[in-house]
Amino acid sequence: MHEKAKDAVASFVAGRTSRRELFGYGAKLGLGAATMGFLLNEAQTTAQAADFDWQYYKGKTVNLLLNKHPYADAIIADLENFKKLTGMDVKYDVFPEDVYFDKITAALSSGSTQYDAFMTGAYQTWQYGPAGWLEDLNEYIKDPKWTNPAYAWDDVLPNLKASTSWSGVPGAALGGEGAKQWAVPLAFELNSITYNKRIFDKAKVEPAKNLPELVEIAAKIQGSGQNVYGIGTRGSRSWATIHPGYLSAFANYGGKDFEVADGKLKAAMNSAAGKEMTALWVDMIKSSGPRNWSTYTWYQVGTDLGAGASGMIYDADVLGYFMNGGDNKEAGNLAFSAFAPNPKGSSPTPNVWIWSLALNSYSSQKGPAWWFVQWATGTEHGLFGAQKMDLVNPVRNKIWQDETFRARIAKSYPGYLEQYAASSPGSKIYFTPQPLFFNLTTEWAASLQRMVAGELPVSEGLDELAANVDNQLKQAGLG
Amino acid sequence: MTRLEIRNLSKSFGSLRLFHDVGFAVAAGETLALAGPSGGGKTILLRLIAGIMEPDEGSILIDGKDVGGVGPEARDVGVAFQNFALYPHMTAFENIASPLRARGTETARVKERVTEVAALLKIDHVLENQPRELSNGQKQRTALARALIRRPKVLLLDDPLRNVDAKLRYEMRLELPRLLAVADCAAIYVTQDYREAMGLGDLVGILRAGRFEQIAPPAEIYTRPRSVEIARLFGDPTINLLPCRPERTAEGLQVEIFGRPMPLPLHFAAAEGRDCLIGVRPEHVSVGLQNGPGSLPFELNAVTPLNVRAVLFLRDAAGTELLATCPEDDALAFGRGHHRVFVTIDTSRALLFDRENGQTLALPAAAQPLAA
Amino acid sequence: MASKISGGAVLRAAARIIVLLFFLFPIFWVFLMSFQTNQQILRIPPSIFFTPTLENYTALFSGRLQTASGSLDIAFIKNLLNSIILSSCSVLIALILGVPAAYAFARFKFRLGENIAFTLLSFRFAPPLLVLVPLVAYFQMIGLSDTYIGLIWVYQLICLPLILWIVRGYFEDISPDIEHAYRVDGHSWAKTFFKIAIPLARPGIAAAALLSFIFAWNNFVFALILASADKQPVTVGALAFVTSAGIQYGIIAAAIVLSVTPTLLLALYAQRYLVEGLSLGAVKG
Amino acid sequence: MATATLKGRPTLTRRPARHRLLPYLLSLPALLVCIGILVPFATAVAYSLQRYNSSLPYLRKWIWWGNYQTFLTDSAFWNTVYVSLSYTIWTVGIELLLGLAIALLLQRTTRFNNAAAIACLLPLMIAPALAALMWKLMTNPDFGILSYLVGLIGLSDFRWASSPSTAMFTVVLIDVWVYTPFIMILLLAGLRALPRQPFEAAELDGVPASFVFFRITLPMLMPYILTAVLFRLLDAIQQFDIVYAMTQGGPGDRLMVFQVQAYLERFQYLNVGRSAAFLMVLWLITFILSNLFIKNWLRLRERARGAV
Repeated sequence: MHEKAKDAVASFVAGRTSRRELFGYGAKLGLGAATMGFLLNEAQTTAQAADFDWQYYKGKTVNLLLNKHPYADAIIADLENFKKLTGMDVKYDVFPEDVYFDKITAALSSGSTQYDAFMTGAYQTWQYGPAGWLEDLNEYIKDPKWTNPAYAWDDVLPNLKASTSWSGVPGAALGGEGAKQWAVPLAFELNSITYNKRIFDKAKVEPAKNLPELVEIAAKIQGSGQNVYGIGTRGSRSWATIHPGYLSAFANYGGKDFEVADGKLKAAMNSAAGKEMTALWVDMIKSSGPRNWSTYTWYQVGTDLGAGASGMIYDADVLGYFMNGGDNKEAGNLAFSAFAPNPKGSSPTPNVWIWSLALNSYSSQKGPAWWFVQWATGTEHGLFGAQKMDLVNPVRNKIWQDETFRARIAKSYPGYLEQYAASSPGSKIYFTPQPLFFNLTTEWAASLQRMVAGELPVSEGLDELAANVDNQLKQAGLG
Repeated sequence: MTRLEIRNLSKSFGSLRLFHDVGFAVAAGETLALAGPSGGGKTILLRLIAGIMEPDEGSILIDGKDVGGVGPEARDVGVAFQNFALYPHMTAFENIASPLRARGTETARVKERVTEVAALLKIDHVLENQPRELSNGQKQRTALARALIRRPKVLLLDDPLRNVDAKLRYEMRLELPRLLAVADCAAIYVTQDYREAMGLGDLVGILRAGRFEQIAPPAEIYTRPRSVEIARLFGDPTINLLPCRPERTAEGLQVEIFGRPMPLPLHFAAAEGRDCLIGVRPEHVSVGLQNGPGSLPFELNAVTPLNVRAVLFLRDAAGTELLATCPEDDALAFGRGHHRVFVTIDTSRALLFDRENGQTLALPAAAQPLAA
Repeated sequence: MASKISGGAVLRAAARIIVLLFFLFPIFWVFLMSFQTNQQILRIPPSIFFTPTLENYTALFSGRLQTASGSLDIAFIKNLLNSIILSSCSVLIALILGVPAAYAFARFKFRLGENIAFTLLSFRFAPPLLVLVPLVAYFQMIGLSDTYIGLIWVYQLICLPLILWIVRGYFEDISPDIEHAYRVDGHSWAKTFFKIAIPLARPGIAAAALLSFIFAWNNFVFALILASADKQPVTVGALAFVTSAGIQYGIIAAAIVLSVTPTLLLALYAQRYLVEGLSLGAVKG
Repeated sequence: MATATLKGRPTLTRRPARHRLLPYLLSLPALLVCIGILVPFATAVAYSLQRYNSSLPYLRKWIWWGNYQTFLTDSAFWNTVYVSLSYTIWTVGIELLLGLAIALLLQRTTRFNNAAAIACLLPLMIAPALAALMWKLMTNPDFGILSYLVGLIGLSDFRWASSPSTAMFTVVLIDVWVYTPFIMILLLAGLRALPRQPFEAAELDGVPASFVFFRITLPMLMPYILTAVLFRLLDAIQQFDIVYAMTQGGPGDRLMVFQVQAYLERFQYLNVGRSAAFLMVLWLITFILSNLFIKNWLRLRERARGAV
């Protein structure tokens, strides 16, 4: 019937608009109070029905913006099921990651209604959320009118749920008081070591137990005459260089990015622990990293590993996972190892990257969009992705316990499950959430590049970085 | 009947005033030769008449109708441009046919006319060529043919012989009057060559410093120039100009040149007591080997034959130079020069100019002013 | 004497070879790469001996690529089509708008004429990002976002000034008397413009069109920000070959080769005008 | 018959309206189509006068010259100015010299030279964004052919764009590879359009070649050189594609040119105000440069064509 009116009614039923607003809106659409009343009754009846009505938005079309990624491939592969389930249609744009976030930024900042829902990382929500571009999904998840009871939000790993929610107050803890759920996790990656067994055997080395050892072993591989370099890590002038291996190790050494006091942030990268760890890291890149490290994104790190150009990587575990299959030269030779860099005997503290789904707050059809997000992050699609596609690592306990999935991983990716079991308890986001994340973290990467290039010593470099960061925080009114 | 009339025409570019308050009229079948130094606005005047430019002030009438604001396409004017302005992407035939095509003349008729005009101009053998395949002479004739083909009311020729070689120029100078006569239009012929102007124009106009200094038939321009400049420009060899001051004496009006008083006719009285230049055409200087009454001794420096006349270069004791002409046969008597001769000057046919502004002060009695 | 001349000639010939090597070797190398598999490309050290494969091209044309992490959809042919649509429409419109304007600037001295000409040229020199960022929002408002029309409009900023500048120069080189003669013959202004001015300026127009086609084709940042996946040209589309299953070097190479082809064909077609047409009105012809 | 002057009342003729309007009718459509761009331009100016970070909406306010004032003491800003200018000077300088040299080499109209000119044009037909990808492949330290080749001559550890000391060299090299053909083709067109007489005269007089080049060729070629340099200069100072694709401004801040900096500020840091201020400074530089060049160009052209 009147689709817009239906939307508006549903929104009222969900308690998100007042009755006056609803009827005002109906009048705008040219509907009398009687018609609106009828629609309202119909909607409430539907919502109160015991079973969740997947067909509620039948005939609608949801527009998605997706990153070119195996996770997106999994969604696309399973879309027919969603369409059948809901009677809705889905349209999507896929962009390569190099420009993906810039596309989102461009779309959201112009108030575009082009995309209803999109893939995002958790860090990005620290910008998009406070900017008012995202819906707080708590309002949907926690309301049975909007969310299927079978959705089982509690089944999602708690660290991930926390890592995707934030109050928007700079420096306030993730998932803390007043936190809004800016996005729901789709799948995630944590950072550990993936190594090439063939190369390791030839060089007669074992996976490292800590960072100083890692530096040594990387150098040994480099010098083993196999025409490979020791260890792959990202190095491009981007925030993405900091968040995988580097920050995992940094956190493991007890380093912190910021100190928070009285709602003000203060740079803390230049702590003694931070300097110690960074010095080792810089040495490692210098002696046994890729030669053009400063242009390396995860694509190069992965490609080198798969092509047998590097001995190992300290990066996302799923990157090793992706490289262990297909027609990659080293497929089948890769092995996985959890990693706790601090020799003083702590357990792993991998920083995580969470691909999530979020709702555009400018969207004119949030209902249908939420229907989609709910489905895509639900158990059913998760299982499909984990068993048949590469929706790894899954975000739900139930899927990790799924035998089919476990058997598949154990068979094709030896050591992966063990690595995961050791890594996951300590895995979460170790950054302090604040809206200048990308700005300041990119600066961190640039600073690291200069240290690796030998343009300035590590200690001085971190001090300079901290001063610079403090200055920017002050300018923005956060420091 | 007056075909083209220009009234009070003015045109300037920024602060540069090209001409001011210019007017003249040309009848059908008549040719006005426009001469004058380059940059004098001759080409601009043609453009104004053709409608390519619009004047600042004044009007242009063709057959009595003011064509101000009428586009060039509707003025019925033919133009032959100095640089030919042929259409490089069309054959000579199409170039010539263009004015007819514009009027929707039927194809058969176009062919007939083009062939006719091309034959007249002796370019019928190159009609299928593109302009770049034509010689300069052929280009020039093609441009002329294009201007003539429609038998326009007014024909404007912008120095059409400037870019062609000497031989062709000579030929065309003989041919053009015939062509213009056939065309039966009011023609304006712009040239920098004064002999060309004298030879081709029924009227010659001299445009200098934004004004017509004189518009008159060639003979009048020669015998009654409006200024010393015109006198100097028209005449080959150049007129002799000598500073003098006419005085009234007991013997009548006299002027002292070459240290000797010479009589002047009374109609020169207006110049009495003024600083003048006396202009004596070389043909009014007679040279002989014998001393006679009133003759002056001169050194004959050189004798140069010029067509059927010879030019004699003379110098007096003070070193003042004088040119004279005589029939070439007579000149044989003088050998190669460098000897003494005796000269008589016919001051009765001399011209007197104001030494300050070059205006003609008095004209020879023999030539009566022509009726306006 | 003779040996001295031939010495210079040898030197010049050598210089020509070096120049060609510098400009063509990278293209030659990429051309070779486009016939290699990723494994062959990643060999160390690189080698020019390999068994050629067409799989990169097959993947681009069929739109599917088998990778480590399953098959990958490739919209490259669609991107190529988008590039062709965007570039040729932009150049066409820029010609329709620009040639008359160039003619006006070349032939008439009119009030504000030079100002208008400079303003138009200055659009070419504004930093694209400066206007692009707010433009996204305005496009959103007026419904031009993610439309070919919107993109083609923005592409005018690349094409139009270039066409204006080059074609104007060319018009200035043509004697206006040729047009005057045609007018005097009795033809209307419009007929003169189409039958004389435009045909005579053809080399200039062709050269300007080719250059602006190249610049439109090569544009990256406009399309990056304004185009959805549906409308994006090859420059942005080629980024898609950097995938989670590794960087598809062979496909990238093949994509580069394919993306150059249309422009190259156009350039070969227009080559006789190219040099002749860029005379810029600088020297009296 | 005819008189010198016919006195009559002076009449004032005016160009009819359609004549006076014609140039406007011809040029205004182009202007109208483009003029719309001033709206986003004005918006960008307004942004540059605000403290405006999308992720800190509650801190947004007018600070007028604030963004510009911080530039004065901001080492990142001055680094950007320095990097942009040196990039511009290096690329345009080398491209001009090289383009001129090649144009001179190919000046004579022969079959080989014409084919070579088209062949040299090929790099221009590869989008800079793709060209950067290509060079990235070729300069890969492991399997890149160029790394291999420089390895053969003893530079086994040459790191191209990834080392601060050679990053500028690498992007300049790519820019030179892509854009020298543009300058070359313009100058070639210029050389071939030069009138013959002065050169023939000089040859007859036995004037030395260097004198001919510096006193005849170069001055006559000046309008072409200026056009080529103008277009290149303004494109080079606005460089984005190559640098962004190669290093995103790194290593460190070694290649942080204006548009890359502004792009990052806008699309990754959401710092709309600062990004706009960066671009406004860039715009000002290009505006002054283009004004300077066009004035000179017009003057030179007038001179080359002679008076009026």
